[in-house]
Amino acid sequence: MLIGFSARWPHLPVALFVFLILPLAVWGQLLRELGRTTLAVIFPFALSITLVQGFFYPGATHVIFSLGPFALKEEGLLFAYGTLGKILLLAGAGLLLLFSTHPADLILALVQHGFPNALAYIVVTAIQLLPHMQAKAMAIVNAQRARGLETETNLWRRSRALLALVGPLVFSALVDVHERALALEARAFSAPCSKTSLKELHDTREEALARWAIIVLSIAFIAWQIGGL
Amino acid sequence: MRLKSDFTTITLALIPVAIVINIVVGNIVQVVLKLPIYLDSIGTVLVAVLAGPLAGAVTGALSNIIWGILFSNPTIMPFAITAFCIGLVAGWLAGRGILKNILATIVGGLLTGAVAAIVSAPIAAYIFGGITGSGTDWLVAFFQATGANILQAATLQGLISDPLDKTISFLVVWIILRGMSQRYLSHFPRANNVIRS
Amino acid sequence: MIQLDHVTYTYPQAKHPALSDISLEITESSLVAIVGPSGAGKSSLCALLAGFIPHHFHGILQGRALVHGQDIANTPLAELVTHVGYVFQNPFTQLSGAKLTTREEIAFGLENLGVPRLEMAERVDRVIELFSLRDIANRSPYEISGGEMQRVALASIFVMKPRVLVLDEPTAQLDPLGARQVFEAIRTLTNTQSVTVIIVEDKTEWIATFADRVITLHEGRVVLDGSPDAVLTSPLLAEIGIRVSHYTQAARAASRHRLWPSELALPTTLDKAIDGFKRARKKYENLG
Amino acid sequence: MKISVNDLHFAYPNGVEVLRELSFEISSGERVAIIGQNGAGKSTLVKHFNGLLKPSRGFVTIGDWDTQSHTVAQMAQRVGFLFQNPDEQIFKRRVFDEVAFGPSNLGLSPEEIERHVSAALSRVGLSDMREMHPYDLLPARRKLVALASVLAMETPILVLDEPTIGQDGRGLARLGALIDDLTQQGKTIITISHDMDFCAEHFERIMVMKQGRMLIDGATHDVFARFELLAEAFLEPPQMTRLGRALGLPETVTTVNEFLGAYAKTREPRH
Repeated sequence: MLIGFSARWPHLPVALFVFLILPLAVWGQLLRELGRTTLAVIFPFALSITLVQGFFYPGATHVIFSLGPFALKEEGLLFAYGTLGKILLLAGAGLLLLFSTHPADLILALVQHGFPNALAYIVVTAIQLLPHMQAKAMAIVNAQRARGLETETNLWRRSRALLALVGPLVFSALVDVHERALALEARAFSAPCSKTSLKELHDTREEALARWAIIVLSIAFIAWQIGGL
Repeated sequence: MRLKSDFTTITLALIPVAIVINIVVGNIVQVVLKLPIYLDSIGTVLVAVLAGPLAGAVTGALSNIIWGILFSNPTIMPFAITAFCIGLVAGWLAGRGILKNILATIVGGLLTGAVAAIVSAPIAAYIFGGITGSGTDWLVAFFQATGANILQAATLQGLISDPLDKTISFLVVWIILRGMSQRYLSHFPRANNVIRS
Repeated sequence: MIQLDHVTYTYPQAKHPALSDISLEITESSLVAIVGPSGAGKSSLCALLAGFIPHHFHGILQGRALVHGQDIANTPLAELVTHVGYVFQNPFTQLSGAKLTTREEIAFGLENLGVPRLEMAERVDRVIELFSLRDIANRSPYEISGGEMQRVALASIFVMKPRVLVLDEPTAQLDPLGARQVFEAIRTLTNTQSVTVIIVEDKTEWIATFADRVITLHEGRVVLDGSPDAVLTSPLLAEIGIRVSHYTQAARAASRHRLWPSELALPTTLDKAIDGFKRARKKYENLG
Repeated sequence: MKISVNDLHFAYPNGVEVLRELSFEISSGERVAIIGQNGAGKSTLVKHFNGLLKPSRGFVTIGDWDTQSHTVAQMAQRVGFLFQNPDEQIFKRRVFDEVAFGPSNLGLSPEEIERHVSAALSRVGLSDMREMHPYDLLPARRKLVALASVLAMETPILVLDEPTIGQDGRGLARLGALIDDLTQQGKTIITISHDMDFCAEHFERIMVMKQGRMLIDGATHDVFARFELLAEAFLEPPQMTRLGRALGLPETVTTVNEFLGAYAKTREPRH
């Protein structure tokens, strides 16, 4: 991914997506899921960037065709293509990681490689709490509507409704936080000893080697690109 | 930085909840109330105020990363840098006592918004070619048409939308913390940022 | 094992003490129920025994509170939790949040204490058996019923081998089935393990059947302390606003009309009520 | 104001059907308790009474209003709704303001609001706490604040979801008296409760739900007499009903007073 971004050749990100991400996705049997989500993610960008940069790229001169005062220009489209390639690569690589590894496993792996435990706690807890707080938010919306709060009228009244919805959510969240902190203490969360883990994650030598190889390669490529500027 | 004294158990319990508040409030505002703002940094500001700049920064950065993970949208992850800065600035401002009166709160919101815009612009310009894939992209087009380069256009676009959004966020946090019973606030490491003694 | 000596505690900024001059002794291996109207100080007493008072809630603590001879006020919370386990009313907020399966959730406390992996696995699995959680061991702790969640909470505290378990209204937010499951788990504990359970509970029928001792709090003071039969049938209960079972209410009214045998204590359970009313009938028939 | 439920079916967007073939009417001034296991569909059913949920099939009308054609905020003029968890609605800094939120949404004048709020607070026994912060009250009291905020809207119909949870003996007695009093004024009260003894003391009609269907719907005595059907829904009859049955009383009793009356009768000399 770093390679794709630092490259000056506009086709490289697309090439990387086609020849690296896609085969990996096929290998992991994730192609359909990956393809669909990637398209959903980059569609608004594609639309926006083609229109904005196609017509308004600063300093572009090669007009392809005109539409009243607006003109579609070649440099703009080329820039749009290059950027879209980068976004495609970013989305593709990110999603591939997401779909192939459970976020919690990823976090556990990071912790076992020296990331702070607290970070793992934060990320995994946030991921698990989201559906429940969404349900709570819905319950609050219901409770306030049942007390006569209109959420479907003009902009001014909807803005005023904001506090009636966000207030209870944050208040009750703070109360819960308080109780959860005590519950964590009751389970020795802040005990001053080094922690152990019930779950073991296996990381083979080959995987470790591959990871290092990728890091070294990326750094080398960036250095080469910067050096070549 | 007061690393040890800020990252207490209650701060650790608060951060994931604040991350979820960022996401859920963003959702309420856009889906239920259909308001033309984001308001996705209420939780970040809340943590920054109650537990200091670094805790706020961590909340902000992780929010974007987790949002990207949960909604399968890696393109918002680079803006974790912006969210990190929002947390830092909000925490620093709160330490200067800005959440103790409404005018200072508004100024704090405007300042934080300006910082957010300046930090976002290079990310938007370099990675995304200046656009965000949302409704404010026409502003970028407008600024480019009037002669700005991509970075300038992205900065100007941010300077229009971010300060407004952050000011409303600050105001909401101000009202909420003012309305919260002090009994529940006193356990947070930086409770003095809001409690008038 | 627990000794309170003239303990008085006032929350920060509160006008009145939450606990007033409480002196108590609780000995090894028993089930002690605490009852009282809302605001009587039940939760504060639990918080004190777990050390949340004074380590988390500051305020003013007077008198002496000992657990296993150690002064609660001078012992760090991280050490106290290995003596006294605490289960909250709301099963949801006490999940750690950081674990993806029930089994890992139960292990969370042991991980924090740095227990070696093999020993940890063994202890966790034993507790899973004890609380009959095997079916849900590999499920997400967030996707099980309230009653199951509360049993997981109980298991994840018990696995840390505390000698005292403090349960603050563990069934208040559960439906009848969930409450029954939790009660059964508590019975398993008191029957088979040497652990003292201190439970705040308002379901008198259950207390009457299983508690060894009932302590009644009112306005921060201990007003009654004794056997379930003696405490739960006291006329004081209704006066201070505690729920009284319909069995007791019916028998008390009946005794006013001499429809309840005068030599018999008022009933707190269905069986005792049946027995008493049957005897009263027989007595009447003999007279008639 | 009459509630009519006609061939109500409800399914979530994912297709899971949670309510099936429900048809009944509740007249003005009735006291109805809905009981059943968690997941039986009780909450889903009552959410149809104020339009929070709309039927997938069939219809629900409140007086002359079809819930389908009115917003929840409009329905709030007719149906007051107490949710289980008060923390999911409280957001004001004073008890008074919290209770006034509903009435002010209904567009009442400041004088009317003051009158409604004061009356509601005195009904739940919180008159001297109107200036306090709701979060400085005990949870049981916060629940009463939520109840007051529903009462203050003075709707003809009240839905109370698990009102007894967390209430002590005194709170329970107050709640019971309040329900009796409100029915005197002709209000319709619908409750969801796991507390059978409470239902027996204060409700005249019981609906038993199981897996989205109505298992039994009838007068309190008739419903609690059916031990086998209740067991099928994992429910236990009230304490007095069980005692009466065990002592072989000829009629079904549900409350302490009924039990005493029936028991005394069996002891009258037989002629």
